[in-house]
Amino acid sequence: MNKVYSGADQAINDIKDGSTLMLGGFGLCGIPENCIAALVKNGVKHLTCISNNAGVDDFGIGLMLQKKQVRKMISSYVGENAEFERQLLSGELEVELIPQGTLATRCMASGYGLPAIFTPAGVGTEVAEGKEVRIFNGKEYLLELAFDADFAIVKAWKGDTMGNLIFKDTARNFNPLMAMAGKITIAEVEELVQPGELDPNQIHTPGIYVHRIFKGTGYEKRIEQRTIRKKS
Amino acid sequence: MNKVYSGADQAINDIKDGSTLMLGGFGLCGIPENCIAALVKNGVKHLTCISNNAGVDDFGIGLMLQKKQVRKMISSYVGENAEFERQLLSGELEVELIPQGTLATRCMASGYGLPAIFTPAGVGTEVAEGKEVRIFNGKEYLLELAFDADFAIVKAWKGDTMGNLIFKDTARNFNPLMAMAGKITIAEVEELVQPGELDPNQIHTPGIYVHRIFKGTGYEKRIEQRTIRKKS
Amino acid sequence: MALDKFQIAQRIAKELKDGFYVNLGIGIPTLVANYIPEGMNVELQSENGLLGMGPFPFEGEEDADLINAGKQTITTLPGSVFFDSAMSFGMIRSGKVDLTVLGAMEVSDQGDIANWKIPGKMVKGMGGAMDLVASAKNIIVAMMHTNPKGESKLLPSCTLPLTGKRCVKKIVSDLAVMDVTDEGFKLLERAPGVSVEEIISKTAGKLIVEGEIKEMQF
Amino acid sequence: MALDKFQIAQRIAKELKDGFYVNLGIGIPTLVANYIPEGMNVELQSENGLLGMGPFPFEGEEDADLINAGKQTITTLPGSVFFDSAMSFGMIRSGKVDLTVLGAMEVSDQGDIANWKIPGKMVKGMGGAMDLVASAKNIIVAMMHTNPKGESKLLPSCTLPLTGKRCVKKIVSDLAVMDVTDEGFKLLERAPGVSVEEIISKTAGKLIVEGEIKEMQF
Repeated sequence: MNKVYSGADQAINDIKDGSTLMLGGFGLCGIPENCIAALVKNGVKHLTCISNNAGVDDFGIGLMLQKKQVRKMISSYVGENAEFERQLLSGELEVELIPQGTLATRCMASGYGLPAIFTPAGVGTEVAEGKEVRIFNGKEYLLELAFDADFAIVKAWKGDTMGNLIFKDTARNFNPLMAMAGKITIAEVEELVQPGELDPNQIHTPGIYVHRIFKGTGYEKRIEQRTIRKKS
Repeated sequence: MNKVYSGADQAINDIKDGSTLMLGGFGLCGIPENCIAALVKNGVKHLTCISNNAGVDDFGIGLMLQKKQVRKMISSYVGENAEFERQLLSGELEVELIPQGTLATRCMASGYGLPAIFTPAGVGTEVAEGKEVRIFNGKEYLLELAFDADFAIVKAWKGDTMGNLIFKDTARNFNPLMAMAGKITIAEVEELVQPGELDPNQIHTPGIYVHRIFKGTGYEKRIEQRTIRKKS
Repeated sequence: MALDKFQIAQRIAKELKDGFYVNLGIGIPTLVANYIPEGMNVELQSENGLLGMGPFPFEGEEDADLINAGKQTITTLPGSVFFDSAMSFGMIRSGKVDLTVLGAMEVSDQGDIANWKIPGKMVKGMGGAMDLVASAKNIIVAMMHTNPKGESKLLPSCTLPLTGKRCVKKIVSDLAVMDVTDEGFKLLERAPGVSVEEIISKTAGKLIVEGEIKEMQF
Repeated sequence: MALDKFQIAQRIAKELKDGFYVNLGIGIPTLVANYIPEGMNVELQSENGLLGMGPFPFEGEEDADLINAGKQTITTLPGSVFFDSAMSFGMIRSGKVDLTVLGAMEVSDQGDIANWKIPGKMVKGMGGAMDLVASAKNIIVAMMHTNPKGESKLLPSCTLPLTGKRCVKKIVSDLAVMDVTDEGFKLLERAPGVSVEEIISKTAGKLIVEGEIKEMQF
């Protein structure tokens, strides 16, 4: 059972038009750059993308938007993207906005075999429209369903050939949650090692959740908001 | 805000008769030995203990049973304990049996602010009696409520003075889940270090969940089933 | 002749496929690990929080922090992972574990299973069994066909309190291999030297016998 | 004189207590970090997965893998922890974060808050704001008392789509400090040199003024 793929082109090769994809990352931090580039090259269309953000005009999922590959975005925040706005206003693109914690927890619920969660986020707002409200201990909660995707595409720091993954710093974000929610999960990693090289106590995503893994190359890791302080 | 306590006696000092305690561990693996010894010494009574198992006759929670400190056990498996059986049959002790995955997930739900979960475990069995059954995608699930405890008492491998915890091997088990579910969480650790000494990528329980921490001593780490193979 | 427990385990091992993640219960199921074909990649999950379980340790190398769900000292293999009990049952409930093998006191021809409680006896608890049977995609039961009194353990309906409903997919007993279908137990194979008539006579639940029933191959 | 944004942040910092875990929103709330009293232990949570956030990095030390919820490059302090987004909102929902500070477009005298959407304008999304306001034990809103047209942002009820209902506990504006009570906004302090009359005239929602209203101390 070989999970190791030669690269992004091979790993995403069977993704078909109309598929639902989860893409890890928060802003441009921890996004699967190699797979996004391969998807843009491959040209697959009518995608539903579940990702906390939609990239910027010329990076991240923004690159897929430029090529009009995305039919629907499911996100918590989609600012910083003029092409996104244009497509949304023209009706080419559909968007569904979900509170960030709800988005994260619905992914995790899928990987934990929990069909639904109750969350207070959105109670009394338009997010609650059409949803079941239930009171526990005097507080209102919305019923939100777990969600999975045809493919979850994540970026890790280190991985082994059995699919075990370790993430770095805040590049972890949605990646381990989406990794658990993919019918097929594809992981690109900065460093690919042999089984036994990662400390079994320190693995964030067990390989049982990961179906394909490859060593990514040429990470640009673009910074969205470069904030610094002066040395005094 | 000092979370560091001198030892188990001080850390458990304000636990009152009738309290509900969660105790980490699976069998005798990863149990908070120091706190259990301090509870036995302290003599606090009428406790409700939530723990996957009830120890053996002369170790773990078994020591508290000997002193008749426990009114009710909430566990998934309570074998290997003759005194337990005697108290149960005599009506001195009450027991509530919960499927192991349900027990674990109800603790986690508390730490994740999820008031309830849906699980298929126990559907169609006596565990389902009186519980709401709900169908998602054609499959039946039971509604089970999150649960917390007055005190969660856990054992970690390493911890820092801010309460961040790292567990070792299968001694992790219920410990990080219960750590999230305590109104007050007490952690005993084999090694207590200063902030910054633990890798922030590798912490299992963030200190925000931990209220008290101390360096335990004299760990016996008794083995329940010593199984070995011969060198050939 | 009826199989012994090692042969039952050996026959079950033939159901393994390369790349499978497998949870083996206590008793006969544990023995299945000894018959994983050479070169086949099968990862063992232990529900107390380990993927990649290895054999028992050599004497003197036992580690109290490293046990399986049967509380036995064990070892790990390269690529193993530790996790907490919630994630462990998370991967079980979400169907990531390909195969679960466990023992049973009784199985019904509807696929119900009873293996945790005998009325009138001290109840030790269900442990992880109810989670496992309610969640697994594929459950094989390893069991003796009859109890020590010679009574069938494959019944029209279970007499003992259930562990799970309509969940068992396949049974490997000391006498036979059977699928559990919508119509009842379907006899697939018989133990070497055991007659179809003996299997019929020892199966109280509905048993479907169609065509020639071959002997098990090992 | 009305406070500037730095003074608002400075006043909010007086609400911090030793040992607090705090989530600071984008904008004025972020500035609160600059006024944490010397020697007080306050841990900053960033909902993208970090506890123990430090100041911005020195030039040349930025790390693309280390950002806050505003996507700004940051640093960590000793004892920091990284976690995934589900655990991050888990600690928020379970009330482990002691204080949340965020901005608002409008607040009602019932404690409703609107800060994510303006009808007719491109909607960028609520990000984590709905989770934060629905979950936090203690929410302080940092805001200007009026909009650029001089209209009150403290209303009998919000006109914009809500982010959360009955959740705001306290407001620190450029003019005043107010609690949100069951009876409406309760004036606690006024900005130095700002009259109670001015605050009353710029508050459209119900404002309770009892006794002498002192000037804020810094």
